[in-house]
Amino acid sequence: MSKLDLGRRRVLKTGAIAGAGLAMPTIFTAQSAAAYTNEPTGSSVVLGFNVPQTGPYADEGLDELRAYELAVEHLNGEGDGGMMNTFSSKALKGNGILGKKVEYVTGDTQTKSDAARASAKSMIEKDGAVMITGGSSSGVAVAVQALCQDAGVIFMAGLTHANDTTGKDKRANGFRHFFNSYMSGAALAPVLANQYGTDRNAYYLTADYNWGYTTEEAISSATEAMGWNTVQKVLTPLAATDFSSYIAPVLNSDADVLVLVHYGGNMVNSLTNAVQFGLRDRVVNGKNFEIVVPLYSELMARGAGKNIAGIFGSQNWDWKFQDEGSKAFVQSFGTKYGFPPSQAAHTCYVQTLLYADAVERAGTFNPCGVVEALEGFEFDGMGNGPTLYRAEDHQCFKDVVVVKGKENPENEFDLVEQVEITPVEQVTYAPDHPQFAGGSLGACNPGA
Amino acid sequence: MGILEVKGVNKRFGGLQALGDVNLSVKENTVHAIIGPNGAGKSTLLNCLVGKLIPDTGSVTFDGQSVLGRKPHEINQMGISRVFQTPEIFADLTVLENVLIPCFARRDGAFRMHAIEQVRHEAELVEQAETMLADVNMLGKRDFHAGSLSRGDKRRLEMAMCLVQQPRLLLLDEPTAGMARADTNNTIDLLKEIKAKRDITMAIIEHDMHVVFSLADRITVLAQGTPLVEDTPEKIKGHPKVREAYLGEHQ
Amino acid sequence: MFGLSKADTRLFLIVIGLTLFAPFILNPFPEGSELAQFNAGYPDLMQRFLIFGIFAIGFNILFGLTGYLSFGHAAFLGVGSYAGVWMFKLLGMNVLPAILLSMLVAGLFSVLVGYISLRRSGIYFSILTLAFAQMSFSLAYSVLTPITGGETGLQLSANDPRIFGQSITDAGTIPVPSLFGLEMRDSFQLDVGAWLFTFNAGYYLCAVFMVLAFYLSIRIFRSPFGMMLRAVKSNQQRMTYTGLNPKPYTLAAFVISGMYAGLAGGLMVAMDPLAGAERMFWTASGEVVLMAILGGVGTLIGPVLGAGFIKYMENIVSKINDNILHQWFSFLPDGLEDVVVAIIYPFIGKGWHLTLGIMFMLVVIFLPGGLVEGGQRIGGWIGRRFGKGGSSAEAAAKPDAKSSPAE
Amino acid sequence: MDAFILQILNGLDKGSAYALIALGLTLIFGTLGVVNFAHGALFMLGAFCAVVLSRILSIAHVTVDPTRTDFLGNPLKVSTPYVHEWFGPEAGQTLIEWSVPLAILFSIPIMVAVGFAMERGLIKYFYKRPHADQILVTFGLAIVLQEVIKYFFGANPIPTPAPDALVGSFDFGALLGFDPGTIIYPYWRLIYFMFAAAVIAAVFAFLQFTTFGMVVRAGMADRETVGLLGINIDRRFTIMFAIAACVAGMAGVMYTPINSPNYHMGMDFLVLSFVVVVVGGMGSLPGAVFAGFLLGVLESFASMPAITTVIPGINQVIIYLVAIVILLTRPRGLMGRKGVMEE
Repeated sequence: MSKLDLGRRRVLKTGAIAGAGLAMPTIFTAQSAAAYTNEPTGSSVVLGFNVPQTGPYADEGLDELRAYELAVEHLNGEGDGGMMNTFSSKALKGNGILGKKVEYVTGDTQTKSDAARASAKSMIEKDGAVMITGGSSSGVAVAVQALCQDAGVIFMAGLTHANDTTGKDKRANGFRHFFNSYMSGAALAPVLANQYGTDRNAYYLTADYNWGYTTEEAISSATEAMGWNTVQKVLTPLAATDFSSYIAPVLNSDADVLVLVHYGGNMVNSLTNAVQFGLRDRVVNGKNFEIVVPLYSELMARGAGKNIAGIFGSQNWDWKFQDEGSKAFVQSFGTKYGFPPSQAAHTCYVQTLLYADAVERAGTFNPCGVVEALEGFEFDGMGNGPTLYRAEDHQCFKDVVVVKGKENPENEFDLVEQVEITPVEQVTYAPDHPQFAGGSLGACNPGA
Repeated sequence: MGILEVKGVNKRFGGLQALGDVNLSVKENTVHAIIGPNGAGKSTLLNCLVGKLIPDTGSVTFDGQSVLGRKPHEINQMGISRVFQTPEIFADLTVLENVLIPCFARRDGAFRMHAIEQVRHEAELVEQAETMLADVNMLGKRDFHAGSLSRGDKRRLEMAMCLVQQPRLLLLDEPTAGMARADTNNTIDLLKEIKAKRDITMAIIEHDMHVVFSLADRITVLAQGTPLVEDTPEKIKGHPKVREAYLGEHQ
Repeated sequence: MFGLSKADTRLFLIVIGLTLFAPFILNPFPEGSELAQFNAGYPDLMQRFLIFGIFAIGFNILFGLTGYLSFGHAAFLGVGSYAGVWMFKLLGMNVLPAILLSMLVAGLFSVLVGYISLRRSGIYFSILTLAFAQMSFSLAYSVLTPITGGETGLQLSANDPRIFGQSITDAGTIPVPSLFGLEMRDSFQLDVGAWLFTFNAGYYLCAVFMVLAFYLSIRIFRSPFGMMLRAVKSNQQRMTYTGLNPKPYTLAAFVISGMYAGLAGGLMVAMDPLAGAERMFWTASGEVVLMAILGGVGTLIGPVLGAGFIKYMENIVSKINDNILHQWFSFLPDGLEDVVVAIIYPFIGKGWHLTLGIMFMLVVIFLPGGLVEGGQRIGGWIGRRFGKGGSSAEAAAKPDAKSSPAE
Repeated sequence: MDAFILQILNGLDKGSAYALIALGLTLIFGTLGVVNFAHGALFMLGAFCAVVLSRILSIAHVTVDPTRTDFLGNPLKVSTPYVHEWFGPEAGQTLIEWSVPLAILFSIPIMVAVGFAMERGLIKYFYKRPHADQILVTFGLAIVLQEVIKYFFGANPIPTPAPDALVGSFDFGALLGFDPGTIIYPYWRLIYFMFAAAVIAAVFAFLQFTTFGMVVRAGMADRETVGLLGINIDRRFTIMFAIAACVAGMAGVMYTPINSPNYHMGMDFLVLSFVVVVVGGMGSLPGAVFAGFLLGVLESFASMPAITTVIPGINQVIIYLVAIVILLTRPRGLMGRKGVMEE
């Protein structure tokens, strides 16, 4: 296992002061000393990887962490370089960022907004992190994004799918590469209409929190536009583990499609329960009953086992993509860890490279410079085809892939097959789209 | 007119008549014992006096005021203190604190939010409590944990806690139950001493004839929930009905 | 001094000293040294120590004195936080009104919950409080999203009215909480040789509240009211037959501790203006129970130590990753290094829960009185070993050694 | 009406899980006077017995198939479970499929051993300690157990399906004269309910009709007296603890096909099962069982769309609301005894 020398930064950072300081304590306010928060003064720069390490999303968090470690390796010129070789921007040279060696600190979000903020704060206040990234839920992403805005560091969101992250809760210092609820809806609806027909009655079971609300709205409005009818929307508690009492009423409705707006453990359980109740074998109104899961999580889908076979959903990325970027990333990730990466790992890896690249191009770690470099940035070679970081809301626009659970998986990582790639034009929306209204980016905040 | 008047009290538990038409009058400044075989309704009667139970019919007045419908702590504030069969004390507190609490209760009533004042600054009450402890020969143990005391000391402490309130009526619920003869005698002496030192009315519920006859001025015999006779100890001793209902069975 | 006994005054002065100099005490290791990982002297964690200390002190007034084990105390903290953020949104960014309203709202909520829950005792009481807290959490996370922000938490936005302040600063950012212009995040740093100490305005505001809260708690412990509360715990039957009504005493204790929780919630949002629903989840209520028990139930300083211990684990141990381990043990030969790291690895970083669980068990098995007992034992051992004079330095570093038990 | 029947079935099913966990909890409360926060962890350990057994049955030997490649382009490693080789692929596969029912047998000795070790090694030292200490130590133990499981099995749910023969659902609609397909219920959930009923009946019969049970019940009522009679109640309590652990463990095993087990499933159940026990009344076994089913059924009804549209969020809070109402109207829960855990 390769090692990264983490301790040196602090030695170098304070080494110069130490000599003078011994004789006479120097007192200064942090605000006036630096041009922006945590300006790296030594030969290294610290990034903060804030992922869930305990709680239900711990495995997803660990996969994100693996991707971050890989990205740091590549940035520092170790390993095979991964996507740096396929990335359309060639600013990165494998000598760290702006010549400074990349070091990192890790923290545990516990998938709680409070804990995530505490962890991010310690990275900023104690470890001098100049960028925070990670997370695997929208609640955490929004909370940490707001914190980074206040503190004056950049936030590169990890896995977050709710519209709010780049909608009503968007912030100038925050960026999201992952796709969102609206895109899932826009990508899925035509495919569903194509597969299942336009005369369908959909029943929604929705996780009773923000992500659930925005995703339900996105899917229902997109499918209704295709002619589907929404029979019922039922909110299910986050803490629910047994969904039988929510599935049973579906049997008594005239719905012929069940949309499970659930993620993670909720998704595993609700899907398993739905299949137990024989919904897949049902015929309603002369049509086969179908189940849809708008957002796939491969790690969790593994928990649902065979139940996911044939079920439609959307994904940000899948390791079986055959473009050069994806192949390079899967190769170096697989070589290092022995199994293919998840979409969470992918988005985190890409976000890290994008940040590093933006810093190189801006020539500074100053958040305002980075924001400027990322806004409107167009790139390719990162696994999703040509992609735009839109200036208006800091959301990446790229093709969205519609997948379905594989009928006969070859191994435990072979979960889904690609059904269709919805081109970026179809999933693009106006920045002031009603599903995203109500927020403003504000100005970039360099802190200090 | 006694300080405690019980008139026509009835109490049923389901089909069981626990108390049937109980009349009782406890004269001020006397020791009044209530005796009777097991199940005679002694405890039920006591619980009716202190507010734990409410009689179905009848009246209980203390010093001319009805106690019925009042909560135990209100009845205590009227001037009735109670000693339990097994000493009920604050086992986690020190001996001094045990006696201080009734001092506060007497001065401040059932509730007062004195969260900022300090206990040790209440010199007057502390002195009062210490005097009381000295009175029952426990001043030397003032800082002991009450829970660590011997059973006899616990009984003394409980008495001290009751007496420091200067109650007008002290109810004693089998104060010597389960005690060895020596302890029983000590308790009798303690009660005699207490009685000698102050004007106080006592109502004792007791099983032990020895205790009753050493202390009581008047005795009421309860049988099957009804008072059988009420008289002086001397007369009770020879009363045929009593022998039949109580003493006969007791041999 | 301060109307306290000599021992209490000494304890109080030690607590003042520790909070005042915490930025030094918590940063014992020079910047850049291998052990700097264990430094806890950065503003966020120091604030958390104090805030959760306040929370635990308040909880201890209820649990430690009356014995009523509330399993839903986090609800008051959460409600207080929401009230605080709403003050920021509606009125302005001054922290004082927010903190005061937090206490008030938490107090009112605890009157309601306490009035109902205190009709029962023992585990029935615990479950009633748990039920109220869980309902608060569930509703705040879902149905009440318009008021609470739901999953993402209630946060400030540029569109808030802020009648007595600006909605948005001239620089285009959302204003930050401040005390009459002194921003809570303002810090100044002191470089002394290799050491770097951070003094944060928000921390010292918390410190003021914490010292006041601790002082009030000493006063309550030593007051007739405190004695009555211990009487409630000891023997309610005797209490009623002594002419005292336990109900208002317990309710008062419940509300006081609810307001402490509200104060903690208010300070939390004053330091970081976002209120998440998770802080009302049952695990958060359980955490404060654990803090109190771990530190020493019914002791003055115990809950603060318990709070500090758990927060330290959560924030410091969880951040140690395998790279850091490798670096620590890099002096060992390669093979041995890997073995050592492999042994320690499960207990740090993502395994911090495991360490926490083990620590809970060890403390409760070997130190029935909690950390305070541990401190007393160490203090006693040192006292025996080195005689009386030698213990003062150690005692200053270990405040628990000096703590006096409740009685 | 059909919806109503379905929700009763669902409620009974949820109730079975609650009742089984609560039964063990209340046994431990009642007999040992211990607040066991690790009881949920025992349920989780049981579930992982099923996972472990299926892993054991799936132990495979690995061969390299040079004709195929894995995702990195290296030769594919193919693993064949030994049971396939020993019993032939079909019988072997069936054996693996049946790992959950088999795990019942597998889990009994394990859970008894775990319960025994827990009681002898830890819990017995806490009989005389305050409830607060019991909470702290058992909570600590619960964390340790679940972190150990997480260390070996990860945080994600692990699919443990029921045997193919038991997958599918039963159509009550046709049986009861409703439209077919309106009241269908999964076989495994029916099995779970019947299993729970059988276990509950067995525990009750054991306590009711054996001398052992009689002594334990007497011990629950008055521990000291029984101790004075010279009966070694401690040893019996150890056995009771092992039984409680075993009940929780078997409940966990049987639960795995309903929801894929993960390391924190015990904690998810812990709070609810405490509520169930307390609503049922401390120290009352029938109370715990009855409250389990009652809350299960009410929870199911509260999640019907007809009700959630009228009172939004009622499905989130119904259990707690009911708990509050019951505890306020019945001071000691449904069937609690006076003085148990009231201090």
